[in-house]
Amino acid sequence: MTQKPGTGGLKFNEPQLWDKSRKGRCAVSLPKEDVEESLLDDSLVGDAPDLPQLSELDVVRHYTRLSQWNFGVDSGMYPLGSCTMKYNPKINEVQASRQGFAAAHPFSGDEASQGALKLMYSLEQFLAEITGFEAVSVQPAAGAHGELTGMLMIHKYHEKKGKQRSKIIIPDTAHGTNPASASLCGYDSINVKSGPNGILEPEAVKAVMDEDTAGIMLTNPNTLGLFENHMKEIADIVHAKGGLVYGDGANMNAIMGVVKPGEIGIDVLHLNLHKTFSTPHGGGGPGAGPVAVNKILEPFLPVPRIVKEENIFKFVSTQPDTIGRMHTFYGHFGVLVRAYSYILSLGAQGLSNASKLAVLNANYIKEKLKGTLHLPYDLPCMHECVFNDKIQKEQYHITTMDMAKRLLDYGFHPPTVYFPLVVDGAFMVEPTETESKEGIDQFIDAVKAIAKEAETDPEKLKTAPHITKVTRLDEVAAARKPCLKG
Amino acid sequence: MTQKPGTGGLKFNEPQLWDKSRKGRCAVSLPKEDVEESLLDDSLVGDAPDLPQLSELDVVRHYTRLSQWNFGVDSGMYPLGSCTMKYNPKINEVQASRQGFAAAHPFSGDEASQGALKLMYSLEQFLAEITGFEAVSVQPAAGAHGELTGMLMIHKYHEKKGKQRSKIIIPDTAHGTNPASASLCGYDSINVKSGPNGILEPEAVKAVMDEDTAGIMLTNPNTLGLFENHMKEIADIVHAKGGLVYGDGANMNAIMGVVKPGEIGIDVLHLNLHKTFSTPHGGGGPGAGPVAVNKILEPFLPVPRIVKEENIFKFVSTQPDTIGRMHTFYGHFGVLVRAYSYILSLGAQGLSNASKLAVLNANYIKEKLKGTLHLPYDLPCMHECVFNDKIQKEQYHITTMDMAKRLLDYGFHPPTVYFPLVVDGAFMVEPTETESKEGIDQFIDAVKAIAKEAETDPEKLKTAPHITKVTRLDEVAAARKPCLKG
Amino acid sequence: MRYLPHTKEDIQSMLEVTGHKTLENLFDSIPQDLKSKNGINIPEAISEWDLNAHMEHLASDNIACRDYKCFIGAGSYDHYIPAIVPYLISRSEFMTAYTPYQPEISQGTLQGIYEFQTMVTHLLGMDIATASHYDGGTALAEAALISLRTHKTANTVAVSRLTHPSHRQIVDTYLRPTQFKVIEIPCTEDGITDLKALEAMEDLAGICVQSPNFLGNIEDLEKVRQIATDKKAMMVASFTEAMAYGLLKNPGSLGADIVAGEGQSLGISKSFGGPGLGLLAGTKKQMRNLPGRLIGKTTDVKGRPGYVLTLATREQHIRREKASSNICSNNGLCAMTAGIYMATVGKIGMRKIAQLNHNKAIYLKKTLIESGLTPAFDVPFFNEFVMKVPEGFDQMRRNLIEEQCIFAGLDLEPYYPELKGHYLFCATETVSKEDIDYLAKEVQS
Amino acid sequence: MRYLPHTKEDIQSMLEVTGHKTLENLFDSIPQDLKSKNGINIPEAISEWDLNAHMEHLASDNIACRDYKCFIGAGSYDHYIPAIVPYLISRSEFMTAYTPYQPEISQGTLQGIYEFQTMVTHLLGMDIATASHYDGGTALAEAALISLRTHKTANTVAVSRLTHPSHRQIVDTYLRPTQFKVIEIPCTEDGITDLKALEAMEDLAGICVQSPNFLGNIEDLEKVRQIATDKKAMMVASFTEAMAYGLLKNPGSLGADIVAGEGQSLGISKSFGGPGLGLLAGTKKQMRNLPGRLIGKTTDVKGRPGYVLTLATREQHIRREKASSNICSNNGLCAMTAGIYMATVGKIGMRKIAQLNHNKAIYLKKTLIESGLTPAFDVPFFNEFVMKVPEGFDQMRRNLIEEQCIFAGLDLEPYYPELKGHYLFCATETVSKEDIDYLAKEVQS
Ligand SMILES: Cc1ncc(COP(=O)(O)O)c(C=O)c1O
Ligand SMILES: Cc1ncc(COP(=O)(O)O)c(C=O)c1O
Repeated sequence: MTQKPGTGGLKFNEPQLWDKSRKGRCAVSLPKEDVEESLLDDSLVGDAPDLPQLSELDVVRHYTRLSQWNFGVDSGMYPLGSCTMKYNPKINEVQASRQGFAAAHPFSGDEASQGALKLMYSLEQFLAEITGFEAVSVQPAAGAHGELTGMLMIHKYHEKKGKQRSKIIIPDTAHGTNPASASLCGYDSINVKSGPNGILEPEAVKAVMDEDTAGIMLTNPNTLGLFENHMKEIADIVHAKGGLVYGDGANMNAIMGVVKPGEIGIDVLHLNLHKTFSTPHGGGGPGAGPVAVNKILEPFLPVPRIVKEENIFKFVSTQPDTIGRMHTFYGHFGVLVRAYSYILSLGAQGLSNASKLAVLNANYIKEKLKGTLHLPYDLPCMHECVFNDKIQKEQYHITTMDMAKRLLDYGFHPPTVYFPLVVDGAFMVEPTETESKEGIDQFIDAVKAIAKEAETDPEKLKTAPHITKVTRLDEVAAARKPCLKG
Repeated sequence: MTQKPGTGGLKFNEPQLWDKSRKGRCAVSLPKEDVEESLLDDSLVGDAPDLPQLSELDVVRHYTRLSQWNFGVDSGMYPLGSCTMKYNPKINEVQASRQGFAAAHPFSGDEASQGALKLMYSLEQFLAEITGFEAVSVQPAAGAHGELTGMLMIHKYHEKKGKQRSKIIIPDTAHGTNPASASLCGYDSINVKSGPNGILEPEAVKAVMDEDTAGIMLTNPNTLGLFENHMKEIADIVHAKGGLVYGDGANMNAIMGVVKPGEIGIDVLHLNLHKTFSTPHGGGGPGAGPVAVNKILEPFLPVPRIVKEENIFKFVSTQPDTIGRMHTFYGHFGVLVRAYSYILSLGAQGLSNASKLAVLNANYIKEKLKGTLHLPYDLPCMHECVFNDKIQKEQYHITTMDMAKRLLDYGFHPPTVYFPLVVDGAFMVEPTETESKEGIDQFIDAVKAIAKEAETDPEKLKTAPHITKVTRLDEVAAARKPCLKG
Repeated sequence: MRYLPHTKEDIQSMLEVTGHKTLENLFDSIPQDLKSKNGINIPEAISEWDLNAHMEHLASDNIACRDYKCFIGAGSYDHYIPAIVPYLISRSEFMTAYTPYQPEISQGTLQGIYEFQTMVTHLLGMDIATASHYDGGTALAEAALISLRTHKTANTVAVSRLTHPSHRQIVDTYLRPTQFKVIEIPCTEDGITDLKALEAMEDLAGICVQSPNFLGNIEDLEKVRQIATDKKAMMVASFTEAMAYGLLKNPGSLGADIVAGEGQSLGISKSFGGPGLGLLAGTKKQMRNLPGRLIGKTTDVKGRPGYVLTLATREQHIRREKASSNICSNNGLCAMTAGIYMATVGKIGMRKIAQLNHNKAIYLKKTLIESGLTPAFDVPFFNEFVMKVPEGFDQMRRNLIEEQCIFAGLDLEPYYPELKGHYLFCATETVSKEDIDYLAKEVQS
Repeated sequence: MRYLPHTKEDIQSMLEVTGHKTLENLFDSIPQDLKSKNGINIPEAISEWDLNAHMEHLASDNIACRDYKCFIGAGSYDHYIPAIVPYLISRSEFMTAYTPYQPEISQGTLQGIYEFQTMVTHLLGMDIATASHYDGGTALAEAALISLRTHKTANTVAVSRLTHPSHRQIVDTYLRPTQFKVIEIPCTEDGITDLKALEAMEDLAGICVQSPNFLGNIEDLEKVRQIATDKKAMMVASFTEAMAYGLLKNPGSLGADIVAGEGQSLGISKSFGGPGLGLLAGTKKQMRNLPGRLIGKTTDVKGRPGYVLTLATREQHIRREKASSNICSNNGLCAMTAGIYMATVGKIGMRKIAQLNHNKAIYLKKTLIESGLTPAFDVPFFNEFVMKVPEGFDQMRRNLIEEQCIFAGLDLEPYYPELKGHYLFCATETVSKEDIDYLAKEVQS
């Protein structure tokens, strides 16, 4: 194969902060005391919190070394399925850190915050236009938070209709957050199986949809990377029974400029700005999960909403049917700034090119690897493709986990593994559009080389990874005797 | 020993830029063309320079990976003798990048540049006060550039006196830049040996100093980390014959608040702001090498100089005796901003504490390691101490180089090796004041462990380093068949 | 486009492999009637340089673009952020990583968050802290849900009226679709929670009290603990100003079962209210009830220490509809930021800065009284307090903002109609005596 | 002090090891009369926060603190710097490393500079480029010295009068103490170097011509080459605007033996003139004459490719007084910055941006003519040119700076008395048509 990116090199051990701590050190420069000290009553005062005591260089080295143990998109290809690990443009960080944004106090008042309000207002317009919906709220703090927001709206909608419902239809390909979000609204999840070719059959939905069912939660493209072709019929079935259609838009990166979810029967959709719109994941967040809705659901959007009155932007919270507030202030503004900058940088053309190339990359990988790994659903895919370990497991007792860990030695972040649940031993590859053909070819070569190793040297895979700072960790012990603090 | 910092981990291979290049890629966003194109005559136009063609992510990954192959002060202890690798405060980077400084055009004119002028003027005052001199110019771009500036002033001084001289006295402990700088002024270097205890004997100087000798170049503390106790007598001897004393102040970090070079007979001194005053070395520069002078030499300082006239700061270039200009503009302003910030952050007390602790750290290491490594000059040292490989070489054929390379596996940057030349197999340790006792103890343990290995497993040292991304490189081949571009 | 690496040649050769003529053909499998006939109508792509100009223009429409003096807290606090904090957090290995699903190459995030969890337990005096939640309000809602889910019989949670208004609204939003109820604990004349009224309440699963409360006043959590014990209800302590626990007795030491609050004060910029940092901590007993991610320490097969995501069986990706919460992505990078901040200020700095906040607030209150404002309450506070203002104050305040970028307190009427003419003031270490004296002078005139 | 890690206990236990009572005792070996009796009289230490306030105050005393329009070049050019350049260069592994003396742990710096060397050879059309020098002026002085040292007989170097005035001064400064002489090549009415006069000169070791020259005009380097060959002198081409070679024939293709110039335009901020980037390149023949560091490609003992500092036998730390120069630290980080910049703009961007500079300059000249200024010369230029201005221009210019932060050209009189009333104008990609039209309007009125 072409030279693999992964190799070994010098890293640094680094103890826990408190092992470095020495009484009397302080890495912060204390502001001057220009007013006299005022003591609170002893009964109220506690001991100083037992935080580590370090010099500034101690802190800098600690986190510099820690960072060097991490793998990010800037380190290498990160084809984590369903997570859209695309390049996070640095210029967007510059925007978010402008004093006018970073230093803005959320209670500065509308007059003093026109820039922030205008940005959020415009972003809501952009997202509505991209998804084909009537209105958007950028308040939800993450995808799952957007799901909850959307389900709360559906719940409020039925309540308003006069009769609450008890169930929600969720296909087996759904992300775990879907049923979890539905549960928070008190809905029982009715699990429906996707059809033989990985997408939902209208019949399956018809079979379960009834007047006590609030609606359906659909992900389109779904988590197999397949487009739900029966979207419209399914929506009709659900609507016919008075239900609503929730769309999980986490996979929007596949279809920008091609499909507008708002035009195909979906009533409410959430987006993951930290996926499709390039904001960094930050090792687990913060993200942002705006919700887009059609006319029917608009009255239920969370408050405050942003309105424009002769070029003045205002927060308004008086909508009578709103589900209420989802975030202490207005959502993850700093994340919104990045997504807004991204959209301005790409424009309509750039966004749809991004989707096209994301889909091209995924299909290219699918074609190149389908001989090597088993491909449960051999259909044209969208932004990601899902293989599994059928071949390797049956023939060499090598699992998806073994191959994933071995990929680390080759210098790649592994794909998403064991999700979606409908595919056992799933190996879910989402390259994203920002990976170049050479990079992808390197990845393909790596997977092929690993498949070879499964034949010739299975032990090498079972004991992988070999060159990472630590190797496989004992997760069972971690869960059995949890040690959650030092 | 306590756990050593060095360990192995995942790194990434990265090809050369042009191997990643693909025709048609461009990682920059091109400004809009709002005026019509105007073509130059073909006879003047060349081909577009053959630079690599990459996407933005290609560039980001390339340099991110490269950076991960490097070792910096933020990675770990960097006891490189004579280089004062102390912590480089991040806050100083913030200051240098303020728009008012970073975007300032050097020809904006004095009125529009009062902030920059005031900063340089104040820094010159601070440095004069710290070193005990009459005046300072911050124009020189590095230590060696400061040396040249100083030697040019000495040269001009003699010229003005009416009789130029042909020689300059330089002790064997001097840094290579000293004789090289003297040569640029046409002076022949007269090499004098330092005495049995590593410092210069007045007799040795007396023996060579004559009316044809321009003066002497002294480093104090010298490169053995020893203070030149006979400084004054030596200066008197040189002055008596009409010579001048050049002081190499690269080691000023040892004596701030204790000794002022301007008070002990030195006529001109250069400082390394990228050593004593904490500005980052940047993998080889840029630094800054201000020169400080006494009354006698002040008229010869390079132009422009900065003067203050009723609270207005001005550049003035009319000094009749100036040696002229040393830098296209005013020196490395961005570096000066950092040094100025450092001085304000420490104040007088902080600076002298820094020196005291730097000396404490060096003496501590000297005491702890003198049994393990041979210590040619067992005297109280200043900011650094110089060992060598006498013991290991005689007993196990292990050289300073072998030990230095092995230190890499332990996670430390090696000390300066094979300098100063007066100590063969020199192993020159300068911990600096920003290293904590624990860190230093770790280093001491590492050296001891390596000394043990020299006995028990010499091969391990001869073939070191073992866990770095590359191991010993063929420098002979590199020099014999130079390949200086790709 | 500089983010898209594909050259014409790349696209051609890749299409040949996938067997498509054009990029559009990649979408042939999608039924025509599902495809959009309408393009995306948004502004054309702009260059990096035009983006900078546009964004700076927008930013300058916020007063914050100028150095302003902030005498407002109310859930978002103006604290100094040491330069090393943004410098370190911007390292791309932290910034561009996903949730640490592959621990072998995520030890940086994992150890960093593990250390964060540990420092939070020390700050709050609790046994366990989660790897973060979205913000203080959503964390409180989760806490309320825990108390309700775990209680055998009761289905009501009592929330103090002096809990941050937004937090109370979020709790309402989260609970509306459930069978659970929220009742409000009223407050006294003194600006603290009316614990007598609380004592009179029946069948409570949880009691949620914020201290310092929204009016800045310090609540008697010890008493709350007693009442909670008597009523067999879970005690949930919340807060919006983490800095307070540099000085005050922490809620853990006062017996809280769960603590939920906002960590923005720990090195995170105000950023118009988000992203902040939801802190959620509990006693050992609550370990399996806590929502969201937890990092645990373990060893690798070679016995080397390492860290992993653990107790995932609580979470949605395993438990799905039975999960303790739906949270997936949290505010990890903000947690890492808070970790760096706490490591930087350390034990000494945290105490000194907290004390300084209190000193400044006391001084601010004193000077405001001298310049004609009346204190609304006379109970201990940390760095926020309420003042009754004279006629015309509001106009003067507006002028101060427009002309001098000084934010002189927050009008409480929208949140507490009964407090018409009252303003909530805050002073942190970032306001100098000079600033305070200046404000007082302005207020006087 | 937060940079000093030593606790009281640390100091005590360390002093016990070194056998000293106090820290002061560490200096007992220094004779009393060499110690200073005077403390250091500078301001007291200030906190990070006061430093920020103080520095922002200083920075705001520079007009540059506001977004200003820069129609001045003259050796320091206002070009866009892509955000990834400062982001990447700020990685501490680059920033806080020393000169790569230990190649095994310096491959980042080494490959980066090796790539820089390579890109510089492509930009300038030369065989070899060094790892950087201090700036354009010091690089030119080194180039002049090379020509003088390597020439058998001649001891004079001719330098064009239209070389950057500072560069000429630096050459003078460097050469004064030597036995070498500098003579000036005069210039013609057309604002270019008088090559006729050059032809009349005898015994030249080197001929130094800058193109585009200080007046912005493009020199006939082909002709210079001929003359240099006739006179057996070394041809040294210099420049201050590296961007020009995105468009113009590079000096290598025109036969230069050595090229010396300023690389600030390649992604480095103006920063009041420094640090910039000295570029120095030569033909193969000059390899061992070039001063300063060179990075070479080689392999490690396992045959893996790697990079090292090489040909050190030219340098001071080996050759000492016989070294080709005294340079030790260079401007490495600026070289790395330029490398990142060149990799970012690439072949396409470099050409487009260069062309754009030319377009804007042509348009600026045209509009200035329309608004009443007179062009001084009528020869091809890149992005700088000279205009004769009417009475009162200087005052108007001063007002433009103070009131609108517009820098309308550089007065040439201080540098070329014969050009009294002439100004040097520059336009880069950062000035928009709008800016130019606005300036023209102002100039007209
Ligand atoms: C399909 C899908 N839906 C929802 C989510 C939840 O998004 P978040 O993690 O931002 O809460 C994800 C994220 O993994 C996802 O992949
Ligand atoms: C003693 C001494 N003098 C002079 C120098 C030269 O300084 P610079 O590298 O900044 O030119 C050095 C740097 O290594 C040095 O150690």
